[in-house]
Amino acid sequence: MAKPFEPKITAFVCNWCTYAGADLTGTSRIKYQPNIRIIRLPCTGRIDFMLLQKAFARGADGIIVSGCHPNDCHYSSGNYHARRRWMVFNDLMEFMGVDGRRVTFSWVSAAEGTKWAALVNEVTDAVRQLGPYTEYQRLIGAGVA
Amino acid sequence: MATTLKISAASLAALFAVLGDAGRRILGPAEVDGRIELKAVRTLAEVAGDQIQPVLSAKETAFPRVERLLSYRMAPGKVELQDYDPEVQPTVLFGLRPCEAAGFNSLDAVFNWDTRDKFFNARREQLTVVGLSCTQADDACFCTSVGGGPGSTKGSDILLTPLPEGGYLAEILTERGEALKDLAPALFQPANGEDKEAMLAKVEPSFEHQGLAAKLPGLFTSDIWAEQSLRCIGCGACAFVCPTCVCFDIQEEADTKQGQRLRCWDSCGLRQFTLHASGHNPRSAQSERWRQRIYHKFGYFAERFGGPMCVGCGKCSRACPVDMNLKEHLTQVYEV
Amino acid sequence: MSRIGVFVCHCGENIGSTVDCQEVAARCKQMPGVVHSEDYKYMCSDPGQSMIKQAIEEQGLDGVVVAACSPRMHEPTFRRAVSEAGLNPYLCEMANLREHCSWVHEETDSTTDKATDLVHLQVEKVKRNKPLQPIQVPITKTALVIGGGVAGIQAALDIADSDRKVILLERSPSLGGHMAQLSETFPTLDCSQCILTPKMVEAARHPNITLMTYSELEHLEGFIGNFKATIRKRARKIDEKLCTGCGLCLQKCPTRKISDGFNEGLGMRRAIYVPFPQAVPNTPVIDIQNCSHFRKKKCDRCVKACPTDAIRFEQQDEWITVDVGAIVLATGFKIMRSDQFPEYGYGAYPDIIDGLQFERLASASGPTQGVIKRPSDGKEPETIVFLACAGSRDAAKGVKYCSKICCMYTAKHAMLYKHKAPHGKAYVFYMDIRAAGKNYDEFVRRAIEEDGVKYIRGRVSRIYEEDGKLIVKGADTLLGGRPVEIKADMVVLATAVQPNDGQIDLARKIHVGCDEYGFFAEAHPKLRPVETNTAGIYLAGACQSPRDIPETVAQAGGAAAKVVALFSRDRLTREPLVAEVNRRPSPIYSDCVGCFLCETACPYQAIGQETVTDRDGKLYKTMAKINPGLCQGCGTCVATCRTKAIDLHGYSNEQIYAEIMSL
Amino acid sequence: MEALRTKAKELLAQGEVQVVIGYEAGTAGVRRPCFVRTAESAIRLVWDTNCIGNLAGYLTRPEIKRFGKPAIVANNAVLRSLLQLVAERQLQQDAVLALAVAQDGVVTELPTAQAVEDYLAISPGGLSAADREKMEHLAQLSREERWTFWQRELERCIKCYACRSSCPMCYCGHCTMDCNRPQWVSVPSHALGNLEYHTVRAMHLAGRCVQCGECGRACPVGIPIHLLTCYAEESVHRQFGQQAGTRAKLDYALGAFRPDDKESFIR
Repeated sequence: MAKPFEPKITAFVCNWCTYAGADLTGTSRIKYQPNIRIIRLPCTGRIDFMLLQKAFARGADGIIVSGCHPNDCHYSSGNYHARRRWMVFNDLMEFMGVDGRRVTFSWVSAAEGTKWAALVNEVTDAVRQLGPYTEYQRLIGAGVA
Repeated sequence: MATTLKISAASLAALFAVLGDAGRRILGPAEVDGRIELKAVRTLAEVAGDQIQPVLSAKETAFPRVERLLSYRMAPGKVELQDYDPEVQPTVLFGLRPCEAAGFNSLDAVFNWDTRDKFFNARREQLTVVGLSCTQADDACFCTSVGGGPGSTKGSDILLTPLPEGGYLAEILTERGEALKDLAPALFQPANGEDKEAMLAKVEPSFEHQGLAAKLPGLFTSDIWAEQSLRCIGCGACAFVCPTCVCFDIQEEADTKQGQRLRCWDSCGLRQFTLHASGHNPRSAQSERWRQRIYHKFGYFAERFGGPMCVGCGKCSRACPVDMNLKEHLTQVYEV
Repeated sequence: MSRIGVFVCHCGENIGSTVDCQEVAARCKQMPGVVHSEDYKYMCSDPGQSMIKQAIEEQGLDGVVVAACSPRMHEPTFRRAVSEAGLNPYLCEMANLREHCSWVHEETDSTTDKATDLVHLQVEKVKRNKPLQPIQVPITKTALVIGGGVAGIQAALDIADSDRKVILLERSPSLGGHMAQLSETFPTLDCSQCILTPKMVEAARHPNITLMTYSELEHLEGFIGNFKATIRKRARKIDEKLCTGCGLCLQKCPTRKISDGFNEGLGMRRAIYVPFPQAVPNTPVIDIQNCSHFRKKKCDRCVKACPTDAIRFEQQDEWITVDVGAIVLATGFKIMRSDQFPEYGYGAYPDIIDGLQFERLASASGPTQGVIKRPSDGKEPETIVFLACAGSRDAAKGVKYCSKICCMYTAKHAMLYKHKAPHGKAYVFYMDIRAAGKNYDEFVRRAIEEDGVKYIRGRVSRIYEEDGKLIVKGADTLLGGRPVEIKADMVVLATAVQPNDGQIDLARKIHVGCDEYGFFAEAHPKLRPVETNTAGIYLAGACQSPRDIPETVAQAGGAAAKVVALFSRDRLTREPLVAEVNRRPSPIYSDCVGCFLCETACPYQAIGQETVTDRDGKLYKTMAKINPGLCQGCGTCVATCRTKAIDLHGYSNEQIYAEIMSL
Repeated sequence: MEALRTKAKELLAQGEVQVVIGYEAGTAGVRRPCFVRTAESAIRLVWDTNCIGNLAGYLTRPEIKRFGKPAIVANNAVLRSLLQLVAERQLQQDAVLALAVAQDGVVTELPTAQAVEDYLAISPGGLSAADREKMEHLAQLSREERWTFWQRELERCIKCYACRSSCPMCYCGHCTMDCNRPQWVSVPSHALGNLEYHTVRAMHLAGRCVQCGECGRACPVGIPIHLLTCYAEESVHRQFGQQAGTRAKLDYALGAFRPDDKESFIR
């Protein structure tokens, strides 16, 4: 029997809030599903939209992008710049027909270990429900003779 | 071996069905959303009639824009290589203009020059070119200046030429053409001295290509290249639509454990084409890249293979965003 | 080919119980570039660290991945260990198998699979790590203290006494802050001015302190050790050098009826004024909003009165730029005003006052010379109701926190009143009595037991006026919620302590964070309480959260100690995880095209410009240049840069790309 | 047209500019760029409704810069590009003399970026009605239909980079597409490479695109790629208010922020 589908979730998080928040989830021993792989960056300001694009190209079924709440950025405004970038990127993805349900943006602070666990579980469940992102994954290798 | 036959429109339509039954894929110029593209067709009716030619050339059928050459997998201490053999369906290229058909001669020359290119030939060997003579031409056309013509048989396995009374003159030019004809010999009739020229488009020669080639060595430092290329924006459209341009780039798409090697079209018009890793670029100005394009096509290639690497199809001129009309430019050079 | 070593830690049972560490180590051996992989019970222990060092030496490793706890925990430990073995510390990365894996997942194959992936990610990253050298920056050994209340004064004095220069900045015309307004201080009831004014004078006279009052920080750029502060010195319209502080001008000024801010609106001052008699400096200020000279273009009585010709109507604000190496924020607090309370009449009743107003009424130097009088009619009240927690711990008011000082000063207020009017009645409504501090609870007990202040546990639902009395309606929750009604002559609200006006703007100007209420955020609530997240900027006093005087003074000393410790070195060493604009051989020089779109995206103004000239000195190219001293390594510019000319050390494009590709 | 030729002739004769960038008659009625360097050859210049190409890309090309100070025959797209190039420090304030030609052929000399700004304030250009209609039509489709639409379009892309080469804002010497360490965007013109390329291009033009549509016109295979960059620009305009090519002072929406920027998708 084929193995049931398990989504591949890639997360891009900032070091100071969400990474620390995920640490707190661990310290608090709150359980969540193991599908997620976290890539640590200093700040959401560092998260180039090309990272997201590349994650899909590697077959991610879902992506989480998370950092400090507005006003809490360790670098004072990196997250505000990131927010604008996402506002445009999100809009453009929608226009190009990329499935917006596959990307979740969120703010998780260093104190929100519980929120992190809930977020990961919600996203994992939602993406499992959606199934593999075949629409995008079909592109991999397509157009090569 | 060339034999000249005739085929009626109805028989030609019937030939499509025969080809389909024989497992041949047929590619022909057809309309898609108002554009003429070379695409898979099943019937003659699908083939677009009143048109000069598609934007892209048919070279893609033998030299695709992106093709896999090999793949590999890495394990500790070793690399497993896997060769790739393209699987190609026998294909009939129907309705290629004589210029485009002639383009295959250039491609054949390059890909079999010092080494036989496995990938190109695997695809090329499956192609049968059924040319269709031109009954119209536009301001970009200059086949007659580069040794071709609206009814030229170069590169075609069969050349069809429309006749005033309907039907086509069918010149069976090669063994491949013969083999195609033999799938349904009854559809062809013997020719009866029809005038091939009757419906052919008139394309006045603008220059003479041997003369042009002879001029080039003396013009290397001429200002003409800078002057002509001023408006050139340095994209690769001309090379990519060209039926004879063969330059390619090798790309490696890999992750940490495996990868594949791809061959992709490239163009001497692009700045990065000659950019060295050091940052030095031997052809740093657009004028040098433009000159290279002309020298390669009409000088170096001609020296090596005896004729220009250009069929005068005018695709580059039509595709150019800034109207770099090649006929016009070559005429200028010729007249210097 | 890289030579990477992987070290998988069991962390006792912490990782080992849900992740098959041995299996992870075995799988890592299969990863391209990994030449050494082993697991151990406690990698951070001495033997664990020795294993790493030994492997580096024996195997000639050029990169190390320690798969253990969070890098936020032990990254410094392992980087040190690696450098002790002769490898650049930045060639070591950690895979977070504990907080991000073993502690959050059950023991299943997929947990071990995830652990392997997490290590793989770091293996691919570390292959692309570059050896980095710490950045050395010089230090300007002058401190800027913003705020001239007790916190700022104390911090300035402590720094100055360590023989370092200090610029003490105060936005009002005088030092002193809120403490100067207080009457007596708990729990000892010593006179606030008596203990504060000597410090004010000392600060003003200290040879190492440059006092700048009536001045504000306008702009800050730079970074730890190297700030450049632009200060706006507002025009007093007085030549400070000539003024002797004789006060003759004050007496002649005809504009008298201006509400006096120092007395919390309970008194009047003139258009030329000194906030209070003991002000430091004792130089007056002309209030141009109210001065007749400026309003009506006439009146020059002060000019005529001045014996030293010190009045300067034409004087303009000045902008002064100073170089400083460290900054102490001591900007204090404000209190919520009584007009914020609909249930207490929105400030309509003049005899409902706030705590600071009561301080002025009780102060011997206040508008009533220390006699408690009602603002409405000047009568001495016979019954006063004090309400603690007015606004504090009240989510509806946006103040969820405890203002901390109210329990104590309310007890003090009630006590002071009882001392002044022994036959008067004092009631205190409270939620809880929070009197944790040395001699604090004893103080409250004294108010209740010795001075007869009546404490009622409960909240006041409404206050309204009836027959010249304030009817206070509340409930006594200790008696089962029994309704209580008191006819009072005066009500004192212990209103919530809030961040000062303009604090968020200041935070933005100097790039420090604020909490949800607008108080400055400390770098760590427990371990770095006097530092901000911006290196070189420290905190003192109530600008961080509500504090009483002893705490404020202690924290000011702490902040001063941090500054002095910083100034004890000649150069500063910083983590080299900064962004850099790439260089290429000529004729390209850099991939930067000089569009400078990154410039405004940088939160630290770290991006400047650099010009490239050819051999003949002709301008060839203008491109961005990042000041490694200013850059804090957020990487916002990297994401903004279209040509990818900017990269971030430690989180480079190649590193992140490789991480994604490993998944 | 005569006014333009006269003006060009005069400017060149007096040495006020060394080159006039304009349009000349090309193959079969096409109007193509030309570079007039002598008063006598000003006769080559033409101006009519077919002069729709955006010539501003030439302002940053070394081959053209070499001639000296340029005047440029300017439609609105050229003017907006010029302002954006000044804002992005690719041109000096007064490095270019813009010759704005009105419908009736009247030529207005705009010697500085400020003059261009003032001129544009009166007659701003923008997205064409046809493009807006196409964009709105796409917006009304379902998400899946839009995906299919773009996949079908992008399938034809051969990565000739005519779009990039024709764009006046694509002046970067080293484009993201050319980055190979790491290779953020797949080079081959396969499905993934094409999607990545056009997404990156649109994102890089968000807040910078002057909506001239030149990329769409340049595309030899007829992909309406300008809709992508125009959409990204519209998105910036709608959400943050800035509009590329309207001010000579840099006001890059993605290099700025407001603490209260409103979005509805971040959890």
